[in-house]
Amino acid sequence: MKARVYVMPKAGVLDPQGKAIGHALEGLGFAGVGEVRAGKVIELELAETDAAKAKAAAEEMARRLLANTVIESFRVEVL
Amino acid sequence: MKARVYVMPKAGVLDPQGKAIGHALEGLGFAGVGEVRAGKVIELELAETDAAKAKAAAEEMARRLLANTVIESFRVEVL
Amino acid sequence: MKAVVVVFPGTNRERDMAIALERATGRKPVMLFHRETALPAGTDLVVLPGGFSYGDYLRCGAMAAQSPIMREVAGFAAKGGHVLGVCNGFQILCEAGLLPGALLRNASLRFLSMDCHMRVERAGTPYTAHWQQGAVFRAPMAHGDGNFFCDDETHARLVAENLVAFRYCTPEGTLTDAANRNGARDNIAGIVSPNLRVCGLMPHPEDLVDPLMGGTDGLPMFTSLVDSLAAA
Amino acid sequence: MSLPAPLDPARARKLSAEFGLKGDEYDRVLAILGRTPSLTELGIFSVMWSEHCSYKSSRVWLRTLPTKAPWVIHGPGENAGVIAIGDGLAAIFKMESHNHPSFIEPYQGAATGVGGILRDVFTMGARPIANLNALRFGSPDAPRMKRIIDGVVRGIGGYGNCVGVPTVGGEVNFHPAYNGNPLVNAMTVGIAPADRIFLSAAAGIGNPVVYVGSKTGRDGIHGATMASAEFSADAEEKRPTVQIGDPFVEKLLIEACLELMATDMIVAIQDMGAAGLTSSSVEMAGKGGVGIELALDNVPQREIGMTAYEMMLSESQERMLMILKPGREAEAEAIFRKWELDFAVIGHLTDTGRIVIRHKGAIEADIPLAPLESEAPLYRRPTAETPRQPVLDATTIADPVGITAALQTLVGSLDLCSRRWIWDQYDSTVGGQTVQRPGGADAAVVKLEGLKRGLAMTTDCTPRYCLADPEEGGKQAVAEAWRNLTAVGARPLAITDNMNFGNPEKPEIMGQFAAAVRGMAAACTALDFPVVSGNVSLYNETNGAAILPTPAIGGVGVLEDAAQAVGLALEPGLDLVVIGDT
Ligand SMILES: Nc1ncnc2c1ncn2[C@@H]1O[C@H](COP(=O)(O)OP(=O)(O)O)[C@@H](O)[C@H]1O
Repeated sequence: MKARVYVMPKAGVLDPQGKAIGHALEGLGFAGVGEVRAGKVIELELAETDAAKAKAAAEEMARRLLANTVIESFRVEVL
Repeated sequence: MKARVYVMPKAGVLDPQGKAIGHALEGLGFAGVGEVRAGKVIELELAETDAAKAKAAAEEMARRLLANTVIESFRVEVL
Repeated sequence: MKAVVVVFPGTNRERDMAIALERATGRKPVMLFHRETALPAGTDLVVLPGGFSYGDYLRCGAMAAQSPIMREVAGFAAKGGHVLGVCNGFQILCEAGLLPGALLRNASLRFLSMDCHMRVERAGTPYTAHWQQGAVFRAPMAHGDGNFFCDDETHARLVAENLVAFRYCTPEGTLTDAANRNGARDNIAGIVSPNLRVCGLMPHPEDLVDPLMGGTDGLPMFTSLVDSLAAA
Repeated sequence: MSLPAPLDPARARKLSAEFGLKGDEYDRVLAILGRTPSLTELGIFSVMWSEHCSYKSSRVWLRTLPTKAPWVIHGPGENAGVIAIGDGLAAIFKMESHNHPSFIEPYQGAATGVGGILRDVFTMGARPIANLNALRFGSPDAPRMKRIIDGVVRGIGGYGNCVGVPTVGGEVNFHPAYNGNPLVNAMTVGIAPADRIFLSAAAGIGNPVVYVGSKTGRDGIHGATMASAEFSADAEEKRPTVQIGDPFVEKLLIEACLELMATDMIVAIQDMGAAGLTSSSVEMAGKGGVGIELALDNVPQREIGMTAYEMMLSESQERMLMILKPGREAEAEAIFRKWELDFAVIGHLTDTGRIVIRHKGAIEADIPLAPLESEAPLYRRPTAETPRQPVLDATTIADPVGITAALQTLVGSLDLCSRRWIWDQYDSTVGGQTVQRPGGADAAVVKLEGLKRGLAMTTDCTPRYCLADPEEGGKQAVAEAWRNLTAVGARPLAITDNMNFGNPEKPEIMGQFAAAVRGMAAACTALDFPVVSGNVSLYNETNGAAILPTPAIGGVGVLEDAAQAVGLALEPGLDLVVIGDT
């Protein structure tokens, strides 16, 4: 199965990258752009065929490695 | 509206980060992990209220700035 | 030779570049802020120096490539002007489409700050005139994203048209994987445009132009430019 | 004028303890105000009287350090130390710790440590020309330690490389005593014209108080608030205590500040360090003997619904506070807009001698500044001498392995093995002036652009010596810094220090501190090598076990001609000479 782990800066945590992207979009003339947040996606090929188990495994990977839970939150999707 | 732009390395483009994550997961004892790809998500708050227009705008942002189509492909989702 | 050094927000090797240019030309380059919308009259060479323009956020060089001044730089290049991009400047040139390819994260995922050796693969350009074909020289590198990548087609063209200017090598001049610290495709450290006027490379010849800082290996690039451009 | 809304008296006392104030310290707050404080006032007192801001346990000892020499322009007390180095120039430098944040979030903790010390230096008008660091890690096998080491090293590099200040030296030790408490000490050296040093004392009644840099968020507001659900009814987990650094903004801030400093618009300037707006406004007004009034509605804010308390205690990074000459706001603003930074007039100086904080039409704090400083707690804590260790006679010690094996073991040991993997991640050449890079000499050497002159710099301390004998260890650390500077051919001029110790309420720890200061003072006096700046980090303990006493020393010296700098690489055919007794 395929799992996608989305990792975003937690609400309230400064996101310098998102801020800079927002500025740049404005500079390019895009109007009506509010807050911009920048995060990561990690796509995993998993041998596991049970969706629930795959999700649990990916969540464990996120907790242990993919996300820094001090400043980031994550969400897992299984495809 | 909120738009999410997913940016992934194109097939065939080296993804050192994905590879390193794959290695690290193995090192942590996670079994059955195949290919790992690492990409970006950019979440945008848009003033636009029409979903189709918001999507078109986000796609334009992706083409012009958020993705480098030499090495990356992108996908836009409107929430 | 009238040189212009473009300063983007976050550029940080503009002073190093100015010192090297002054050493070779005897005159200070013009420092041009990225918001300017015109190059000074009589500009011979535009340099995009190293640094972390826009913090290297999103992709290195991506936001700087969209700066107002880059439209001018592209026009200047289109008219046959000389444009040099070093490190972040190389990344900006690729992002702006003035040179092909892209610079990915170093294969080790680490920032690499060390001296490296390069072999001159294309002598006789305005940037390499003072080196012999195959000459080996040393320069510091300092980057997190210097892993040159291009697709097969582009690579074939670069090779066929002899547009690879520099390759990473051992001090003896051998191309090895170990000498290719950032993992660049085919050990490519720097390339030139088909008209040989636009050049981009990752390492910093401008940081090795004074014996006091460890050598003058980088100086030939600047003296080459002076000769080529004074003659032009 | 209306008074700030006081807390309920019983709650205020309970909260004051949570904020770290002792009972008698809180009594002093009541006496100064003549009433129960508001939440914002309690927050201001607690941070100003914290160990970190008030140096209440260490001050009596720090005073005994020699701080004067003919070349010292500003000693301790300013944002950084300032010494004359010739050619009309001054070197401005300081070292600062970011120990606890680096344990919580190694990358960001170390990165923001570098950002903070850079601001301390450029706020005085200097262009930073070099960074150094002094790191102490636990055993690499201890839980989390590999990630801490990796994160700290990447964080230091990530910030320094991006702002374009070369990281030219440092030192690293490993010891299990740092397992739960690694030390991250960062040092910055900058250069300014000796007659254009910017200080922090506010002056000029009515002059505008200006905020520049990044917006204020809820970063780093101290743990106590997180614990009291009342202030964060909307989910505590939304309130991270971790500060995130933005080196890109710092780089812009350096350029914008230096551009503004080239004009004559600035009266006083200070970075917002720990407890940002509180410490900067209180210290600037206090030093200048004036009052200050802030309108928090004007503070650039990153988050919605921030309270006065949160804004005053926020530790958001990359912010500065300035007093401008009247009528110059628009000119100054243009410079900061050019660099895409926030700029806001958030208050003015008054003749009341008080700090008054207004927010949303209410007065949130109104505190007299003089007693906030003069009544600040100052402790002469009990000290216990470190027991003397027996002196070993080297000639009587058996040699079970032989000199070759011993040498191999030593060279391969954690404390002596190569540090190349660390400095290979630090840009040591940006600026084009680095004459001796890491690994090249006993001290780093950086030339001054356009001049022959160069500066040598080093960080030194051997904590195990300090554990065995803190006085000799303190002496040794200063002497080693001095030797490393002389070894490259520089004339040593002055030091900064970073005193990292355990809980000062324990007599044996305070004894280590006092002895280390004694040793440092003796060495500084003997070598004419004064202390011009420094930082103290106490309470470095985990489960009651303290770190090794670690008085890290940062030394700076001058070379009239940087070309005379000597490295340590041996060349064939040279004679080896040993100087001094072995
Ligand atoms: N954390 C660090 N950052 C940068 N350079 C470092 C660091 N640690 C050590 N170095 C460099 O490595 C070299 C060797 O360090 P060290 O063993 O402490 O030297 P010494 O014992 O001669 O003082 C020195 O040049 C020093 O500046």
